[in-house]
Amino acid sequence: MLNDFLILMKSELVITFIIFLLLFIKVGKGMKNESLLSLLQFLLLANFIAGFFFNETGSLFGGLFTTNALIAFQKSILSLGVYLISLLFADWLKKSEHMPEFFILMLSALLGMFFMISSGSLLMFFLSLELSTIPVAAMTNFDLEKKISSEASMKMILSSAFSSGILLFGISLMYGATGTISFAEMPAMLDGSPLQILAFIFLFTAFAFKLSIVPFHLWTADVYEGAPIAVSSFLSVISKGSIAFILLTALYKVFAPMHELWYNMVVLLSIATMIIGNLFALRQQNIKRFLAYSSIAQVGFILVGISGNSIAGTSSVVYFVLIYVFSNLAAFGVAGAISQQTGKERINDYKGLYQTNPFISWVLALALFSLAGIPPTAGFFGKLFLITAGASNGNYFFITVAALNLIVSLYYYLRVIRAVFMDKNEQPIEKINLHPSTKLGMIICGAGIVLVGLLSWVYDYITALTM
Amino acid sequence: MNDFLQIPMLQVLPFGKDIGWALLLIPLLPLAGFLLLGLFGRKHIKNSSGIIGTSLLLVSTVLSLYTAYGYFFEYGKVNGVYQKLIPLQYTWLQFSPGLSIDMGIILDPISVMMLVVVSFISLMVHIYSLAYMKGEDRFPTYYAFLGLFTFSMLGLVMASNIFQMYIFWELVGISSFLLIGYYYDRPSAVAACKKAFIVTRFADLGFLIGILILSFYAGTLDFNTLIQRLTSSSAPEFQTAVASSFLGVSALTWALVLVFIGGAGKSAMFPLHVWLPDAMEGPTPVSALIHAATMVVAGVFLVARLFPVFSMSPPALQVVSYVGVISALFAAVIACTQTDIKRVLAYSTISQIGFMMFSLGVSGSGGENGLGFTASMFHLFTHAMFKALLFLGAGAVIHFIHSNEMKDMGGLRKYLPITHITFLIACLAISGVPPFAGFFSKEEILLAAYHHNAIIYWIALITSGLTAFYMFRLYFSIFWNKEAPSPLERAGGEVHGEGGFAMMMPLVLLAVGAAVAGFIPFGNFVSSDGKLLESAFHLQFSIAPVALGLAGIFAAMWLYKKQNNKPDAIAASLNGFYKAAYHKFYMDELYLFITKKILFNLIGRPAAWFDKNVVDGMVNMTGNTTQAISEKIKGFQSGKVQQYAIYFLAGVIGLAVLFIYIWK
Amino acid sequence: MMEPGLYHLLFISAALFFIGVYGFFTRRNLITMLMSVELVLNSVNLNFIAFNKYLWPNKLDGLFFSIFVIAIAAAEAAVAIAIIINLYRSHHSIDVENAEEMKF
Amino acid sequence: MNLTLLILLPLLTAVVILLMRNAEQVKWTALIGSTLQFVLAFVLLFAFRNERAGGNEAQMLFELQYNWFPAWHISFHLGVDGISVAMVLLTAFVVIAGVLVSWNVTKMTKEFYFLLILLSLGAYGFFISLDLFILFFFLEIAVIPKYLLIGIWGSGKKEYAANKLALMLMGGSALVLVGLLGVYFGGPEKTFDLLTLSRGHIPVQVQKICFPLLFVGFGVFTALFPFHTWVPDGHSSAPTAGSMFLAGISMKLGGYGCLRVATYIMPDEAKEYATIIIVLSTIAILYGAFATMMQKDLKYINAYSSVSHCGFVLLGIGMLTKTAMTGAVMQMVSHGLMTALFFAVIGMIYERTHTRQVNEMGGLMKVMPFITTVLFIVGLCSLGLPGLSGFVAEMTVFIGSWQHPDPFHRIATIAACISIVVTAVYILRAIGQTAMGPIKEGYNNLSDAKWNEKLAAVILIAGIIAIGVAPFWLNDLISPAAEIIMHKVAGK
Amino acid sequence: MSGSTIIFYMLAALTLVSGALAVTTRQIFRAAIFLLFSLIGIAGLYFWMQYEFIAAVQIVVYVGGITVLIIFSIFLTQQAGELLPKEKIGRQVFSALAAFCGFALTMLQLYQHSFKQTTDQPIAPSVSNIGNQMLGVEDNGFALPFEVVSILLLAAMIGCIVIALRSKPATA
Repeated sequence: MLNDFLILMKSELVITFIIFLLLFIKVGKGMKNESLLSLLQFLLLANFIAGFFFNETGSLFGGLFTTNALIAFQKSILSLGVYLISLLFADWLKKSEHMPEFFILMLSALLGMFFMISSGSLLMFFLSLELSTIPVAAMTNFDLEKKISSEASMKMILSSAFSSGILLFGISLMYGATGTISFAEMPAMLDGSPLQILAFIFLFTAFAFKLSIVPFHLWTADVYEGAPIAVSSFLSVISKGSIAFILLTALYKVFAPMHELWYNMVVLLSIATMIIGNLFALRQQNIKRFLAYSSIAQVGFILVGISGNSIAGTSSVVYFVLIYVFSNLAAFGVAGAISQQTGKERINDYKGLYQTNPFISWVLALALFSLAGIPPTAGFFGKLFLITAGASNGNYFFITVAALNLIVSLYYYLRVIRAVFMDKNEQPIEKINLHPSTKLGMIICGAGIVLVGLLSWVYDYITALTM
Repeated sequence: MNDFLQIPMLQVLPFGKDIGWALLLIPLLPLAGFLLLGLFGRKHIKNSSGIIGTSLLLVSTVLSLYTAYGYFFEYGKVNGVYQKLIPLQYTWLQFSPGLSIDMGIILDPISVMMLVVVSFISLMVHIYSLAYMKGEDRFPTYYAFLGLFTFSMLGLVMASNIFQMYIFWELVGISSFLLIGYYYDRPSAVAACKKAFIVTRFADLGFLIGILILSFYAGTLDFNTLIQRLTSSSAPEFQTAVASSFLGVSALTWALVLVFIGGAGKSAMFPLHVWLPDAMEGPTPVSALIHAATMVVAGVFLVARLFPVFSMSPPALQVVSYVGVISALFAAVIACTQTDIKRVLAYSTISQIGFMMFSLGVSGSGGENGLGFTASMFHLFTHAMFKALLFLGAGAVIHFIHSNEMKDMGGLRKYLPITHITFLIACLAISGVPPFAGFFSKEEILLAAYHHNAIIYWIALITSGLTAFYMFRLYFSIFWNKEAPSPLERAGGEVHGEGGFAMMMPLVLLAVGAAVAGFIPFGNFVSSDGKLLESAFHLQFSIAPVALGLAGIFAAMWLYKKQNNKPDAIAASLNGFYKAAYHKFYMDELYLFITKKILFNLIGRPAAWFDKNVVDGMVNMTGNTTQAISEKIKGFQSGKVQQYAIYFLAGVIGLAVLFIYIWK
Repeated sequence: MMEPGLYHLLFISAALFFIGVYGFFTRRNLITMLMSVELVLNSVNLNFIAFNKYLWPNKLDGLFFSIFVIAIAAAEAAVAIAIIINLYRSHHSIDVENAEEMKF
Repeated sequence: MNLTLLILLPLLTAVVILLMRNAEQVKWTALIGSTLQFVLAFVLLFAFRNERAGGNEAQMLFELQYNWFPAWHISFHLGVDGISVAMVLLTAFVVIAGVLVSWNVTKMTKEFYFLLILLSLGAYGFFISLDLFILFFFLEIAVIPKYLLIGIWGSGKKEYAANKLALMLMGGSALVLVGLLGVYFGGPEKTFDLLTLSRGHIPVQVQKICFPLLFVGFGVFTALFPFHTWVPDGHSSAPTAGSMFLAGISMKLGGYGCLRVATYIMPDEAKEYATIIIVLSTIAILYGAFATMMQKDLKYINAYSSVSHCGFVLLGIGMLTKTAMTGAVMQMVSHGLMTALFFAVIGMIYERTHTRQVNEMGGLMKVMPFITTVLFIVGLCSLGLPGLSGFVAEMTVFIGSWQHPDPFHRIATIAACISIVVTAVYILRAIGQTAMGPIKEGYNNLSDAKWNEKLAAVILIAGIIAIGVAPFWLNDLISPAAEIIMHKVAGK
Repeated sequence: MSGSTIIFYMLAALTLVSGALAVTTRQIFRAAIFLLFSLIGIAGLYFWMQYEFIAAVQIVVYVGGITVLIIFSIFLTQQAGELLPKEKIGRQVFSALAAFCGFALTMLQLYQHSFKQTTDQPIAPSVSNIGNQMLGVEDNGFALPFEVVSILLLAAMIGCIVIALRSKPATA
């Protein structure tokens, strides 16, 4: 039992351990930010690596917690994301007064996500969802001096409270209609009655809210813009990824009997999400806001993959999230580095960036190309597999819409590329001094963007896990 | 790896005498000249380039004569019939089994005859140009182009495959373009060369489509097979070609008429003749070569080459004969009014080619009926001599006087004696005065026309009278008329002679040709069926044409021998007609109208506009619409968290209603 | 009147839920918005307990769920209030319409 | 002959370029790299012919296959037939010439050459891949370098043009993507493998949807009317080498795709849609030609004429006869070489005169005989002069097109034929105004071509003449491959 | 009509009326008090259903905790007696409409649904049962959620501290 407990919950335990370690450090003498950061980076890396060992299938606490190799891998992806965040935003973190608290909150949120991915009942799901949200809402306010940071934080907490209300209402109806909150027992009780549909929709919108699916996405851009970039990137990558993972479980396993319903819904929302995300991204000037909308559009693509309802769907989504971690974090990393040193966040400020900062320009370009799905970057493969998975239903209209949206998205990614590489600027952003670990983070991201796609065994590995 | 480097072996057909390689040298030597002078001429061998080109061509000419001798007198005739021999042939481009473009050499009476004409005239022009073009900046280029032209023309006449002919046909066109545009810094030359190329290109379109039709029905591009299949009325190919029709005209006729359009373009038949007078912008020897003796008769040659097929389609032949005769008359009328001596010659060329053309048109196939064919070829041969001579003579005049205009000339017989004599011979020849060459060939043509079609005969007769008139108008205007101004005044102290040996030798040689070529028993060699054709000479028949010719000459003498105002008076009395003829019956204006107003304004401009505004506009509109929508819907992101929540709930309710009630 | 039962409780809960939602939509004061959320959460709890009691009394899932919801509500309220106070410090107002800097 | 070399060599070159320190090193690396490509392409040609001569009748030679994404049945499957070899050769020609004419690029030299080489990588990969997925992969690889080339090194409305190009091409490839997925899921078995797909039979209702998607998608690349509008802007704004690659290689990707993918694996609908294809391509041919007539800018002239010429490619494909198809491929090769050369010449002229407006030039023959000679040659090739490649290709298309006896095909063919006259008109106008006529003031001291420009021109002219004078080797290369496609179309 | 029924309706009325007033009154303190009443009404309903434990928790956490927290924050942020700004009438109508639609839709589904029911032996919601399950790790044990919530509370606390106790810039 104890062995099981230690092995099956190892990731959660490691994270809890780090949280408490941080607490002790904070409460105790404290450490210099710089060395604490290095320590944390090391620990997070260790956590990431540890994620690949001793992955067994099993469940604990009477089915409330389940895990298997795929879930472990999903957790590894999230750990990787957090590790990269700790690298990329080293500058900002180092200067932050509240770095230990930041990490405590971030790791709590991560822990919440771990529990969420592993959850075996709606209760666990709900609790871990909140665990992964509330600390982030607090983190959003970590730029304490900035008005927009508070505003973002307020919008986030109120929106998410509202969505929690909706979610809970849905759960309660679902509970009433099925008599269970356990994932394992639920499918048997689903009969597709209108009340269940209603409950499902209430429930689903909570996912939709977290994933920023249109029309539940409206908080996203404001929050991303106001939050510190580290938090925005956490929200856009890790939060999203974890929800996508649990959504896969929820739709494919728990709500499998309602497949037809959710398929239509996913298709509808996916189209709306891609289109609206793209349309809004077109006219953004602030890079963070821009990335927010782009991430909304990306979610539309994730939904395309999800609509596949197959093993391929799962593996494509996981694969895409992995790529998305690299790509989006690289983009946020560049935006963060620039914003940290110059305070410039507008795309127009990026004009002529290539003249002064070729390295980060290339990183940004790679990231954006990957987001746009341009080969040979991994994003190409990610998107393609999502679309392929989605195409398995033979819904040509849907696939065509998705493919055409790729063009629109390309347009605005190219806008940034154009500013960076082509436009002239009298006063381009001066040379940015990158923190070594930021640079390391960017290199890792860049390598990830290039290699994850070309090395097909990554995808094979994920497929093997999915089987 | 070896097989790649090997050109597919030349297929040398079993043939009594292996002259294949020698034959191959005939066109390849001028080509070698072109490459040599074109690539290295400007830098390394500038001064000797003329000599190089000329000597290469000399070899070529000797080989041609050798071939002609061999063909006509040694091996060409089997059982009294001249054979079509194909000593060389290899597959150049295989489309499908049976349908391929082959590069080959065909030897038959007309190709051998043309071989001689082309190489000989070309050699004359080469030699002549040594002096005439001396000192030109682009002297090597000139010879390179001449080489290219000769190569193309030789390739054309020896073509064994209709597509091969088309290929060389185009090459001839382009070399003509290059030569006309030789003085590229003169806007008029540029315009002329463009015009020449485009008009002939337009005609070639017909040729091409004609080839396509023929190839489809005959299933081959090879001349021999094609003719074989389309002339035997029992062959299935022939039957389908005749049976299938479009707009009530059989496919065969369509094909032939289209091919003829190609020929008419190159041969400057009405109404595609407009390029030829302008083409006189080229150097004069070039005009002699291309626009008198060789290239322009390519159309005639084409019809002759396909004559067996043409003879299967009377409508096509009718078209040929009427176009020919109309061109002959039309050009002759214009020639009477022109004042630029080269233009007069140009129109005269059109007129003479019209003779050849209608002669073909009125001919039948085989035996006595084939008189028109023989006559046409004969006239082609003689015309090459005297027209080249006329042009070269005109060149000498222009060389001397530095002007093309008649009004600048007069009385030159004193200064240019040799030119004068040779020019006179040529004029007599073209006017059909016995015993010069033109007399014989023209008589045969008129005879053929007489037997076949009265209208054509009478028009031809009148035209031949006109020919004599305008030629002598030219002759008298140049060499007699007013007294020549002192050459010292004209050339600013520098006196040109007649141009020396290089210029005079060709004149003399050609004059000899123009004088005696008529005595060649042409029917012995060239006839529509390869058999011997005895051309009977009917004295009584010759009376009318000769008389008319002499009348023309005397009229010209009366009007132009001395300077007087009779011509002006006549011109004034003919007012409108004269003006129209002087303006070439406004053909150029018509073309200009078609191209500028219709082609450019009604098609080109709308196409460009459509592209810029509609097609491009659609693309831009897509982009702009997207942007506009994006701008329109920005209000949803109002920044108000409560509104977000309302949309949230609305989304929930909307989805619920949709999936519970509507989309079950 | 009818004997009160499941449906009555569901009615109360649903009504309370949408009253809370209405409040959330219309209240401009951030704290009152928060209060509306509390109403929403309470209505949910009521649902859970009612279902648990009338339909599925064999297990205590509903009960436990509502206990945890209460705990979450507390945590959420705490963080929300902290954020609101912080916002008040920077904006000197807790009117939601004064915090609309980021939009479009 | 290992086909991966064709991909690895450009890749290696690109990497080495990135490591170089100064512009000189970069240039020489690129030149050496492209020369090696050139050599490699010829080695491929010889090896191919040797194999064929040795009696190897396999459809594709030098096949190799690695499993790439087994979950999606994607394999890195390479192989060549005659058509691919021809296209590889074309690419090699254009690449080396493009590298040479760009010798004077001073702005961001390293990036410039890097992108050029990357483009060539995409093209090679595209032409030799036998798996539709990697084909698509390489198709898209080639888009972004173009965007950057135009956007950074271009001139005029470069941003607009670059955007338009990238978006339209991506739009095309989006359609291709959907079509490919339709084939994948709707086909007899789930596979992207071209040969497997061609052996099986794709249900007609799938073809009905996928064929137009694929054809139009690829058609955008090859300027299918009315999706050609990126061509004029893109070409005219691109730097010289960019235009050369764009017109010389990139537009061929589409034609190749239409033929190899759309027509080959979906022959039933190819027949159904042939009418539309023919109509559209005939319109493109004529309309492109007439629109060219009104252009004043040399690059626009060539760009619109490319629309017209690429129409022949599609016409040849749409005619569905072996000869026409052979002609289409020949036209791709020929037009690739010719248009690359044309752009190279325009670039050379522009570098000296600083204008591309034909009416601002005149008499350039006097000061730059070499360049104008090249201009003549390329112009003549464009208007289909025998002895140069354009003639051979167009005539093959005509002959092939004419093999249908019905009036519709006939009329289309005749209409296409008309373009040769219009082509003559605009080409001669352009040449007449630039090279001929009295020389304009200020142009008297311009210099003629330098070694690199001469070399580039000579290489391309060699290709043009090699095809024009001896088309049989190209024909021998292409027509067996076209025959296989036609067999499939004929349902044998 | 039994006493229990009367009590039920009274509690229901208390809950809904004070809930409604809590979201409409323009005096913020009154709103808080009405909220309090509403919450108490819900606690009463729990009692009425004989779920005493949860009723107790409700009173302790909500009435004793959250409402107090809210009132404190009102003190911190609001001048007493100040009226809340008026909401826009359009927004009100629209919100009411949306809420009513949602309500109608929900009620429609609820009433049309024929709920299934368990036939198993009920478990009494007694404190001992609750306690056992709360810390149980086997089936029906809620130890894990309990831990999760505790971490959440910890994190929330830390978050609150950082945000609410923000130090003035540049002070140690």
